[in-house]
Amino acid sequence: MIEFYQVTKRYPGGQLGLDDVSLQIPKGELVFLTGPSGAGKTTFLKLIYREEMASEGYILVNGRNVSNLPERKVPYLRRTIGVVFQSFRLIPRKTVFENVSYLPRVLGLDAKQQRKVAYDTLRRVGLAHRMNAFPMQLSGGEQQRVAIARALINRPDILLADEPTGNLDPELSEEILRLFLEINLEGTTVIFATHDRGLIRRVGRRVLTLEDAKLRRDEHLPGEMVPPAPRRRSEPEAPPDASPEMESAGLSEPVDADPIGAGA
Amino acid sequence: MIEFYQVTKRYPGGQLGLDDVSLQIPKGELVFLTGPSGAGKTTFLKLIYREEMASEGYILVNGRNVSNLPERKVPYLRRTIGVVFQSFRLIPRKTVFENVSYLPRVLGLDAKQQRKVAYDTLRRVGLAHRMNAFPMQLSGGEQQRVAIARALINRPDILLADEPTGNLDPELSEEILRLFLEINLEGTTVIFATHDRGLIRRVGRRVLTLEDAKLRRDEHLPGEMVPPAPRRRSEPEAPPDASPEMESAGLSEPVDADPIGAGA
Amino acid sequence: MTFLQALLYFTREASVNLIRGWKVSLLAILTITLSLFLTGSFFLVSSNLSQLTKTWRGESKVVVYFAPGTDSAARDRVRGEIAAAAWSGEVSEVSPEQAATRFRSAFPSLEDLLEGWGDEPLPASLEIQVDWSTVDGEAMRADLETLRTDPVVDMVDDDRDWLAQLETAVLLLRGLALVLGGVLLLTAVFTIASIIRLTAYLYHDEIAVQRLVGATEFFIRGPFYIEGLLQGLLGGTLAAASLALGHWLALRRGDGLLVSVLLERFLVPSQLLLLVTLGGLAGLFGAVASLRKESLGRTAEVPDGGWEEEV
Amino acid sequence: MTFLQALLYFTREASVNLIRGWKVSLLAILTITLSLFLTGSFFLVSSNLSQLTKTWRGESKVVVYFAPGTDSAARDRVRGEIAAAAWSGEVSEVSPEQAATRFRSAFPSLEDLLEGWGDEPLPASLEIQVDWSTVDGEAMRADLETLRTDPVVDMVDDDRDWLAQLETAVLLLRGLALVLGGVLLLTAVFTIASIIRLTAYLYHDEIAVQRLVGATEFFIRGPFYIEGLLQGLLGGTLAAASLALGHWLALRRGDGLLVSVLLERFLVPSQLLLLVTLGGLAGLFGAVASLRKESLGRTAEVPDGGWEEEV
Ligand SMILES: Nc1ncnc2c1ncn2[C@@H]1O[C@H](COP(=O)(O)OP(=O)(O)OP(=O)(O)O)[C@@H](O)[C@H]1O
Ligand SMILES: Nc1ncnc2c1ncn2[C@@H]1O[C@H](COP(=O)(O)OP(=O)(O)OP(=O)(O)O)[C@@H](O)[C@H]1O
Ligand SMILES: [Mg+2]
Ligand SMILES: [Mg+2]
Repeated sequence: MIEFYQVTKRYPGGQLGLDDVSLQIPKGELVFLTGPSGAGKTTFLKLIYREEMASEGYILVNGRNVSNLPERKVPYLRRTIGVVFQSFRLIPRKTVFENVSYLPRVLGLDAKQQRKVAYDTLRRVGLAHRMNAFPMQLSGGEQQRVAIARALINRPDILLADEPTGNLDPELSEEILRLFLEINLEGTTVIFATHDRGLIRRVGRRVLTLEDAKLRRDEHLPGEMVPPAPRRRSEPEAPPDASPEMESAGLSEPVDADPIGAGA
Repeated sequence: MIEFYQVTKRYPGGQLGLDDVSLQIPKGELVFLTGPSGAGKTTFLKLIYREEMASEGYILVNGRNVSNLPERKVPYLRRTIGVVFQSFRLIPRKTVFENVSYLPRVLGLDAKQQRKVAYDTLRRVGLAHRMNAFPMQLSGGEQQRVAIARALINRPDILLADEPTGNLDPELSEEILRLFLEINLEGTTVIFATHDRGLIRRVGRRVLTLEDAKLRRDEHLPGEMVPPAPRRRSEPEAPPDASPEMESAGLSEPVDADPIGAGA
Repeated sequence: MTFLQALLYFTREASVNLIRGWKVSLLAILTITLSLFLTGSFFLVSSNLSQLTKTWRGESKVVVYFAPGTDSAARDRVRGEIAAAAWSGEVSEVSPEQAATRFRSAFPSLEDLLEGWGDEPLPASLEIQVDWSTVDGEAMRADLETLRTDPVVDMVDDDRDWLAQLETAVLLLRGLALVLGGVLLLTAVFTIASIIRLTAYLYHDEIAVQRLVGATEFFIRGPFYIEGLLQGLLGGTLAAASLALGHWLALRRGDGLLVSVLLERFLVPSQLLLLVTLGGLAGLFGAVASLRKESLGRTAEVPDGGWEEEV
Repeated sequence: MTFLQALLYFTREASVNLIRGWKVSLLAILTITLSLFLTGSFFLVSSNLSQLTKTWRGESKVVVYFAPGTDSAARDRVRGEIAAAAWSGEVSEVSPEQAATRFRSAFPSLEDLLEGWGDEPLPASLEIQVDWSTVDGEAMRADLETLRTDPVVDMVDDDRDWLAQLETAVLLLRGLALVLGGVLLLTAVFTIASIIRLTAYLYHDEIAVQRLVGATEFFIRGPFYIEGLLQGLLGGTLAAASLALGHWLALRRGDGLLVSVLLERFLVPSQLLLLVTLGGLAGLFGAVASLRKESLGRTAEVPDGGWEEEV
């Protein structure tokens, strides 16, 4: 449950990021966030995971006021929120695997589990074969998918995706969208900021439209696409396409050959 | 004129960026470059402005072999090429104005001319009012437009745009496309890498499709849109919307109120 | 995760980062090495110098001249009194004959002078070695004053001139050692902290990302602290090694008074250990100082004029 | 663009960068200040010390004792010979009466000794001040040997012991000055270069972008060179100012021999200027060293293991 009460964000310098926005997003919903460049989408998301603080009004996330959350509790808020940043924000000194498995590592998962969960998640975005590359060695779209994998790895309660398909081709965008729908079906609240009206049109759902920092429209659109069935983990899958990374990770159970599980 | 002769690019580590690509792009053409994520689009562009060197084959730009261009001549090649980088690559310590007018400054344009040309170009992407902001203070789409303005400012012979509308809303994307068409009509060769099939469909033109580092298709598509007439600079325009930046820049001639000249 | 596991994790992370960013690390380590090498050389030279002053001090003595004709019982009494004093070292008696012999060898041309004086041309005296480094100056001065009033004592010569000069030299050396040593140490610590802080600036964005994905400060800083510590320890070890090498080379090649006086003995192991520890502590301190929360701006995308500004 | 225009542009860019990145700049400048302050203090103290040794040296003398009964003509001849020698300074004659007076004041208890000797109990002598800093030791030694064979000369006492000790002290100080001064200077230059190089790492991406949009090396490096130069000059100036302040404070507060001996005179303006220049040069050198083309990888997006690797 995410609640905004008359939230205004003024940046130092006077720029308005968000202007008197009030709304509620119930738990488990998938919401699209759209609006022209500079409308305040990123600002809206930043306020939720407290990269920025509201200048006025207050924001509740799962009933907690994030504005007056003490500094040392902020990490725990953020652990429940997966964020796909608009500019990716991968750590250049860490490999794809290390970037993706950073939070599990911090949470104390053992090395084998880390490898497994990182491999699984990377496979879902079609990047398991680039696990040991550094971000700078990836194409723009590949970096974006690493960012997506990192946001998903901890099965967050809330997923904030800021333009997560801006560097992806239509097929991959569709697959990422399906992935988000799946995750949403598993109970995660998803806020999906995007300019891609095609995507929104295909799925339908609730659409928030920001413009000039104000919430202009909050509407429900019908979709063209049938939502996917929830992925069943125990389902028998195709034989693995024998990746060396996977073998070195000590994984031996059957894995999905379909890179992002779109066939589910 | 850009010519590729059996060009292969292998990255250290063995990753194939481009595989045996041969093609010619005549002077003054506008070409779309498309293909799935990781297909080699960015690699293709990097080879032209020599951020990367071909592993095999050779590349001629305006008849010059860029692969064996001596190091100290590379800057002069690059000055004739405007590049919109996929990751923007703005200089964080410099303001929008300074980022955009960097090349004119290096080329020795006097301060007044710099201001004028930077202001003009920023106006064309709708960002004249953010001239004194730093890149980090802009939204993703705004940063992308600064990158576009920087690529255009020197009226380059060749314009390489790597996913220049990935962070823009459909209206702005369309306007940027129009801008590129205009610039193309003024004689600039444009290579426009994009995933946005809608854009391609609207304009038509030649489309290069890369896949798995190989050139899969090289076809001409008919477009839906009528190409814009070349912008006439002397045309009487609407009154300026009195921006303080403009006044401080000492500009007094009438300027276009339409932010990116889409009304032309 | 237990604390030990966390420490293990930090160390692994830190080592990987050290190796991946080896250029920056090398620069940092070498600067640390240089700072500590400088400090170490200084202590090496100054400990040798203080050895030298100790030798000088050891050479000084107090001479008590007896009045002519003092009998051996009185002389023994005085000698006993002196030997009982806390400040006195070895006491030796110079008989009138020995004094004459010395006079002759010091001023051969004046030899005939002595002839005219009869049996005891020069007075007997006591020479007392004084270990100035352990002496209580006040007590000694008082004792000497008492001695001067003794009827059998003719004169007490306590090398005052030479001692004043020595005192000056020692004071100079001590002062230099204190000032320079202090300044050097401060410089080393400050330099190391600056270097580590600069490298932390380099990783500013990385730290911001770690915060944004929900890592606690403990986990973000741990690896950086250990990285600073490791850099400092490596720098200290390198400094100790270069000192040893430099010392060996200087002794092997250099000759003459200078080398032997300045470099005669090397630092003792505990001093070397101190150097390494110092490096480690400075590195750790630098990392801690440079990662103070305020210094790294919690939001990476909102600096006021570039990444290096605080918001 | 003329070279002058370019220089102007570089300076403007460099100043703006210094101010925008003031935290990093401040850190760099302070480290430079510290390095140069250390070097400067060292030269301050060592120049005062060398002044002191000059004074010590000035106090030493050669004494020529005449044989008893030498007449004044012979004494004047010897005196003339000595005065003609290049190594001799002021020459003063000590008559037998003066010698006796001195003896009495030095050894009051032995006064009656002199009584028994008649008219000239002690020989006449010549005391020659020697400026050891300008003396040709070999020539002097030879001259003294000749003097010794002169029939009217009884003995030549050239303070050999005291001089040997002085020589040692001077040698020590010189050696220390050379070694420490050299090491300090090297450290300062290396530290400054490291600092500037680290800041250049910070701007690695910025430099890569400038290359990618078609700037020539001249234009990319100019501002960085000037930035290094400015940082160095600022650091040098701050160091000179802190030295002056420190000196003033020490003289005002501190008392006693130590301060007056170590800090009596301040550096002369040309030395201060040298310090500032040194800072500037080191900063420039650091910038040049750190911007060597190879060190910054021409392509920003293709490092092998993070931005800090070369391709
Ligand atoms: N740190 C900042 N300082 C000042 N102004 C800012 C800052 N961040 C964003 N802004 C301004 O706030 C407004 C909203 O920015 P925001 O990033 O939320 O837009 P957005 O909807 O995400 O746009 P885009 O689609 O281009 O990413 C913009 O005008 C932007 O210039
Ligand atoms: N520096 C590098 N080192 C190693 N491999 C690289 C490097 N840069 C790119 N690659 C690889 O080369 C292939 C092509 O990359 P490129 O960036 O050209 O793709 P792209 O078509 O631009 O993709 P996108 O649409 O995702 O930006 C990718 O598989 C990528 O992982
Ligand atoms: Mg945004
Ligand atoms: Mg690309």
